[in-house]
Amino acid sequence: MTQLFHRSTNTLARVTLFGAVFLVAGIGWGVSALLTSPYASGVGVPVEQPVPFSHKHHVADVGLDCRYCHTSVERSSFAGIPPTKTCMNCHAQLFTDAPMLEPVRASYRTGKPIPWARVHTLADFVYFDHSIHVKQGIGCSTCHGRVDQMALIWRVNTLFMEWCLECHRHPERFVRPRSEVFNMAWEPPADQAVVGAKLVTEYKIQTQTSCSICHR
Amino acid sequence: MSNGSDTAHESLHPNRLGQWRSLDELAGTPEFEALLQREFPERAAEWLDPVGRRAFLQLMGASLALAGLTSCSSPPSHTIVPYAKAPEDLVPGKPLFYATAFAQGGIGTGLLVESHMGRPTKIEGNPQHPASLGATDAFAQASILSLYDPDRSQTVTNGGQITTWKAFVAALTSRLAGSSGAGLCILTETVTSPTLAWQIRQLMAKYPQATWVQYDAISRDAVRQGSRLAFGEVINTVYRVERAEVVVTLGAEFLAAGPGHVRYARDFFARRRVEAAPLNRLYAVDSTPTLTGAMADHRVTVRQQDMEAIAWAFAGALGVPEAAAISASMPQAAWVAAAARDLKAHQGASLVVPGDEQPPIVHALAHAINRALGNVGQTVIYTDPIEADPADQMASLTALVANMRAGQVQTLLILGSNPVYTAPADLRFAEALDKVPFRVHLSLEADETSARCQWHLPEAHYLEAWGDVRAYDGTTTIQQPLIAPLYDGHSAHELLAVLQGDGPQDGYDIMRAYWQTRLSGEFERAWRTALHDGVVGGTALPPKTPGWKPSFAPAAQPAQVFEIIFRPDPTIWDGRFANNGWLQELPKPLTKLTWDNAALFSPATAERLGLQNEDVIELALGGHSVQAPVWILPGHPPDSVTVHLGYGRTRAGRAGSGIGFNAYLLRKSTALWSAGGVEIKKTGRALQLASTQHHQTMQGRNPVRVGTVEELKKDPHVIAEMGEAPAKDETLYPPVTNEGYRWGMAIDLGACLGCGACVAACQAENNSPVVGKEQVLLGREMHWIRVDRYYAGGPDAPETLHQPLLCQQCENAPCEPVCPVGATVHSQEGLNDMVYNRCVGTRYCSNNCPYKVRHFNFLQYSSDQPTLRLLNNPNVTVRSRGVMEKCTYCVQRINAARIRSKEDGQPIKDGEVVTACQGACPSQAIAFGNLNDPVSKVSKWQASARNYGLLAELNTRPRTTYLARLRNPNPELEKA
Amino acid sequence: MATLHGVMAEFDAPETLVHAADQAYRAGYRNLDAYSPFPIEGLSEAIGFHTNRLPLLVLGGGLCGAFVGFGLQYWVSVINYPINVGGKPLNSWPAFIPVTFEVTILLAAITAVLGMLALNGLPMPYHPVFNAPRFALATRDRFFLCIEASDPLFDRSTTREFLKGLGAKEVVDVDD
Amino acid sequence: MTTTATPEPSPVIGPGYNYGSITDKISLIVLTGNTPLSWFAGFAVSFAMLQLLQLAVVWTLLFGVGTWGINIPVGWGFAIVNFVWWIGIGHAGTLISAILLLFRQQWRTSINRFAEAMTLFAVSCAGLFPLIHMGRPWFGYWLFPIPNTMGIWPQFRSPLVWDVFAVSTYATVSLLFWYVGLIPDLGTLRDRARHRLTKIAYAMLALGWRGSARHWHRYETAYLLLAGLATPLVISVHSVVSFDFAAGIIPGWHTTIFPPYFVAGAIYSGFAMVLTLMIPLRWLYRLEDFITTRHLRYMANVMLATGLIVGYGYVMEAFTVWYSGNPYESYMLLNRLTGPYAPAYWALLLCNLVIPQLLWSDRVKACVPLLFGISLVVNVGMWLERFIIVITSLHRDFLPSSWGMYSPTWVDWGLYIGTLGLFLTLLFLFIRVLPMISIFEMRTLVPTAPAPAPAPQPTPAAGD
Repeated sequence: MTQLFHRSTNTLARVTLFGAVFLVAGIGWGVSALLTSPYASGVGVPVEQPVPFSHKHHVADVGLDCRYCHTSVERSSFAGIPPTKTCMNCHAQLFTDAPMLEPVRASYRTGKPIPWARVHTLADFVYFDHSIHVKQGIGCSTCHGRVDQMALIWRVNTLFMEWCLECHRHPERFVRPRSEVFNMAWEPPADQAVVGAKLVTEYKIQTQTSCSICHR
Repeated sequence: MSNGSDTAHESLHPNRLGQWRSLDELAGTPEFEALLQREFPERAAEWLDPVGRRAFLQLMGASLALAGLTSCSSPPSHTIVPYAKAPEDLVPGKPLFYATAFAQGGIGTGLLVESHMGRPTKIEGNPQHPASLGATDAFAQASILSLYDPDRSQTVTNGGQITTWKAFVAALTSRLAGSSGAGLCILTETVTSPTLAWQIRQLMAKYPQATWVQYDAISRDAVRQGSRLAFGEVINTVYRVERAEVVVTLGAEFLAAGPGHVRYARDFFARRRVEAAPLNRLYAVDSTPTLTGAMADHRVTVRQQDMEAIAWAFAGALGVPEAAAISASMPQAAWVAAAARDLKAHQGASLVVPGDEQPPIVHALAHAINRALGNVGQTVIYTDPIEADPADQMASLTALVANMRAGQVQTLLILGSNPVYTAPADLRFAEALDKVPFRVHLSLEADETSARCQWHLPEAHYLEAWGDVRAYDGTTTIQQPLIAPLYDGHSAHELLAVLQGDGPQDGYDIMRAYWQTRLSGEFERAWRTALHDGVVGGTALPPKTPGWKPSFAPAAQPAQVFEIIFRPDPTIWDGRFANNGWLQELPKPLTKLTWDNAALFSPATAERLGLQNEDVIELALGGHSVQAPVWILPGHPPDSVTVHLGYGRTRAGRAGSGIGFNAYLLRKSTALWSAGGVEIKKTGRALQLASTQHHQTMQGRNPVRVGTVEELKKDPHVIAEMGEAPAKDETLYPPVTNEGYRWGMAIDLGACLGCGACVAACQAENNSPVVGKEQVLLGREMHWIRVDRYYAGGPDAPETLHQPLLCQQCENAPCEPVCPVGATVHSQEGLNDMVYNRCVGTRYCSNNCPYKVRHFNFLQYSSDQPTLRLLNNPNVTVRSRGVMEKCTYCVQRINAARIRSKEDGQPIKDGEVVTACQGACPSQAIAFGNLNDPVSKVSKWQASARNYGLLAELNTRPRTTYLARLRNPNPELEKA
Repeated sequence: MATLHGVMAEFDAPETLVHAADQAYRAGYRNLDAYSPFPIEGLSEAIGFHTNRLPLLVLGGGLCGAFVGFGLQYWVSVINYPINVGGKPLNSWPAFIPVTFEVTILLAAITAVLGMLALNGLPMPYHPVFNAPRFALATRDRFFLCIEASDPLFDRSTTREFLKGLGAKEVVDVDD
Repeated sequence: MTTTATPEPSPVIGPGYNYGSITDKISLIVLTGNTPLSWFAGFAVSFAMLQLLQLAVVWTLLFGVGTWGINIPVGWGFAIVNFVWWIGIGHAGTLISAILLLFRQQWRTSINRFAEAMTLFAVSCAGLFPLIHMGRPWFGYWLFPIPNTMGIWPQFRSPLVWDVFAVSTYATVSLLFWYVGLIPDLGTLRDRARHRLTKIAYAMLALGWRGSARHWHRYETAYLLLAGLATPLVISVHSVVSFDFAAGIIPGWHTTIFPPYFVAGAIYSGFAMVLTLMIPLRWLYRLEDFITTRHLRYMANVMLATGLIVGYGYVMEAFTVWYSGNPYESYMLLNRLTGPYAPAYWALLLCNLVIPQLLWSDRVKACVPLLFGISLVVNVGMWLERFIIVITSLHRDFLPSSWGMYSPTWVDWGLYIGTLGLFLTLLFLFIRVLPMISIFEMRTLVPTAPAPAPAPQPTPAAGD
């Protein structure tokens, strides 16, 4: 009988078998990496807008409060996108001929709204309510990040369900005094564990992990 | 539901939002885009794209199968469009409520309509309106679907050619220029609208020779004639049911249909609870099964032609002078005597109610009996008629047809009604119509009548137009639009304004013009209050005491012939709702049929004639004949057949055309409600009927428990002992407790009429799809709440029992442990959550549900039809193919209330969360609330001796419990 | 000419092979192996192979499976996302038995197979014995005994003689 | 076990065979140059049926399970019936290989390889149904414990999750068991194949098997261990399948007797299927000497025994109903006996209970065509049993108002016939490219010649 294979095939065979394990593992890792990457979550990807509106300028420099534009954030599930009218309140006087603002003026003239690109969006079957979160001491920056430092807005959080659950399971880690809700610069104090727990009891916050809280 | 907006009466008025004129313009406007973008972010394009529109019932929607519910959120993909100039009163994401009214047969029921971002989405009753008190019927609930019906006519047409309103106005005005109205006729439905009547009177002044004819297919002529026989004038009768301790109905369906039935049901059943002793007692004489009769403590069935004799017998027994000579000799004599004795024993607190479809003489006798019993002023209130002109409609229609045939009608304006389809066959209305040179038809759909008229004008739906209407007691409501007309529609008011020429042309201005002088106090305030409250104060008609001028006498006994009985269809009425999928698929309360009407026979008669269910027979009467499928209905009188009007439409739309048979073809102008001598021939064919319930008896397992007052008095445990429920502590598991709220529901079977308002309300609130006849035949209907109907006792005189069945929210839910992905689990407040987006569709939960209240999207049922999407409740996920769904106690309402309560730091009050079914229920048979609160209504109900859990022996521990049906029989008759 | 792997004797009956292997072992040969078309009672003992660690490995695999199986379910249902399912306790251990059992079996079985292959040094597509001309018959009806050159007592000629003496049909050199 | 103490009329292998001839005869079926026409014919038919499966599956995925006959209340239809039926058939293989091995039943040798292959194919047919019967099959992976961004996991109390684990474990272990059994034979094929490519193909699969004594030793240990593991596994799998029903509360499902009676039923149908396939094959490939009438008789005995256990199951169901006096249970039985699906129930009793009683007679067992017929009947009967369990229990449960009927559509039938096609196609491919009988184990059955006299002690001095 003649040998079918060369001596080296022994090593080859074992290497292949052994390698297969790592190959499978590698693929699995790759897929999960992709699914959690900015490509899927949009985290850290600045979104172009029809008008180069800078939150940084309006919040940090001008010092506008979030609620000046997002009027219904305390009353409704929907924070509200300002009508062009709101822009014109100031820009009827300021930078009245800045070419950058032409789209805004045009919108005001024609009544055709500005089609802003949406940054934070959830699937149709997820029901999020801004008003109650704000009421219960969850600050804007907790979810939206330091908007006052973003020229263009991007997602700082994945908005994955597991991300929501973090806070719904441990509100004490994220809750802040109601007075600080709209404070962009707020950072959890060193003793957040203590303070948070106190606030949770004070604001009667429950850990809401029932499905129907967000899905119906 | 509280009226969410105090200052939002007219934010939708065209003058305030000028750009909201027609849909086409609207679709271009940023406001509307914004609105769409918010509710259907990625679907706006389809709205603007006309070819994107699909068939009403899209059963093979693979297109959407992979869309809809997916598993995770995606990066920013679409734009969001704000307002350029935001409307007042509108907080994005918060619904507003507007008061208006729904009219049927010209008689109104007050509503509060929920509106999301300018889209009316849900109808509730108006608690301040006497005919509603917060409840509605199925028609009102479903009427919102007609608003968005993609088959509604959308353009003015002339001879089939698309043209414009302007062109019509020009044509009409030129035609009538300088005319005295000779040959001009206006054909309307019953008019109670003060403004419309005012406009017509003005027209009559301008065109003295013009004529005005009213015609309703379901007319109340007999009622009016009856009161003429009794009083020599037309009198409107209002019942104070809550004062009646003994009620006798003569073929009356007064709890489930007709003027004020929603209110009557509430008042009647308020006296059916053990708490509210003494209970009232209901005797029913039925010539065809009625829901009212099904609730009776004692019910007899008589053939229609014997109804008069029964009425005389009652009259005789109760000393009505005109009936002194009468001695009852019919088989039911003993029964009548007993009932009569009971009535006598409750003089002034009793009530005899004749059915609207009964002959005038029965009405006259009822008046006489109530008078003899001293009920007038107590349980029976007489007022002036609510109709603007209480004419004899059939007579005037007959005259009109004669004139048309004689060529004396030159211009005919038909407002709303559909006479070509609904007019009695013997009038041959259609061919007479052809003789009229200038025919105009204003209607929601381009229907049978439109097809016979040169001019068809799209009518504005009542949710798009200004108007006013009176309720059963005269109370007037000003109807305000919730949305600008989707399809360039106009109201009857606006059409008449065109005839009038000068004066206001716009619905809003017409209304204000009429009411300007008629509202008490400073006009703007009064106007706003009237709009806000949904009732115009002080418009209820005052009681009056008409003179007693009887002009009737016993007639000869008619020969016994096989008779046919005509009735409006329980869900599509006279046919106007034929294209309304919700009402088509709403099971008819007694037959449980959907999508069809049938010829109803009693079991005995069917057997004698050798008829089976679904056999197709030919019904012939007076030279006309129709082919109809047979349905055997226990409790139907012998030797008669009942057919429901409203089916067999030819131009109703994609959902309503070509289904059922047209019973109008057998109807004679001289015999509107019943006729003798119908011939029945078998055809040998059969037609499958889509019934939602195939087994009518309880098979010895009493899901519906019934007890009499006496039994309950003797032994409070009698109900509980009808089944064996394991004790709470009989378990090896650690007990599950719900801190805070513990939601639960209780349903009073003694108060459930089986009308189906809850089903329609649930469908509207929860975006339930319509699946079509084929799917219903397969057993795939999607109603989250269904009303089971069982028969007990013999087939000819059975006891009819109704049981609404929705998710029982079991504490030991059998559906939950079997779900492999945890798509149905318990919430912290003890709800049996159903997570649509997690469901993979194994259907194991449904198999394991002993109540079978789960429903599965076997195909792509949810419609992607753009207008129908506007109807969706944005707070409830639209379910896609392959997903299980079920009742969640309207968890979206619970969540809204919880958020509200947390924001104002107040716990949710009892009655703050009202489920859709509970809110709609006319008889208040449903209680919902927090079981941790011992004083909540539901806790009290569940503590009642009548309380029991359905299939509790399975230890499912249902959160929804039932209160046993309560009977209050007359001991005298019970013995027999 | 490549180096020598050993000398191989061919027998035509299982009994003769066993006897020969036995003799060779008694004669002090240690690096030897026997080849047969089917397992033969006592052959491996004859060439002095007794120890077998496989069962222990499988036991280990099984235990590991049991732990992982139950651990996963406990963690998911009690620790990670505790939620009320049909009023059952969070740790519904009776309901966790089936999965635990299946995982146990799975890991044990996989260990058994992989362990066997690993200990046997398989896959090994190339092996010197395949150089023996008639070795193909080892998977049909012939029985071979091979004494390897690496054996201290190995001496090409004497070993050949020794094997012939055991009733071998034929003795050949096997190149490495 | 079921081996009766009757004197053996024939051995487990025909006379006159030696290691060589056995090897040649079996390996030649695979290595032959000219494939029998009958093989092509059979393969063509099966492949055609397989296309029907494709159509039905695509149709289902495109339009949804609504194209099936299922509804509310009957949420499960043919899909689950077929699933249970196929899984049941899949039980014969492991049972024969593992349990009979532990019981040292020599006669298993000539049928275990084939039965194991059959198991694999049956399980792959079965595995198809749980996947496509889902409303949204593209989320099927949610039933597996895969870490995900939703932070949620399968619900481990659900029998369906148990199924996932049981069936996938069963498939894996059966595959391993089958492959391990194949390795020495692959070696044989490698050494016997003439064409170089064929040689290399078999060589790679054989992993360089060379029949070393050490290898055999570990090999046998591993094989025995696998058998020891597979035995409880095979019992567990159909028990778990039975839990799908037993864990439900539906009358007709909620029964403690289900696990044993499902396992027995599985073996019953498994053996029936082995017979159904073996009888034509042994005739086709002239294997009467390896698969003797004794094999057939033993398999018949196993069928008879398990059939009786199943019958006992039916009787006990009825008894429990009567003894419990539960109205829902009583109605369930009444409905089976007299309801709209009664014909199916009576047919089931005829197929599974009455006809197999013929197997008491040795004459019947000796008559191969009759045996073949009976095995077919049992296959049908076992399918009907699952139909009865799934459909009649669901279509009338607790509330009369929710009762309904079930009738299959062409898609349902297409899936059933289609999986038969898949099964047969795989089977034909198997018998063409792999030895359908374990060669090396057959060799051990060769009656051993009296041991030859020990060869004379060699003396280093004396040479020849």
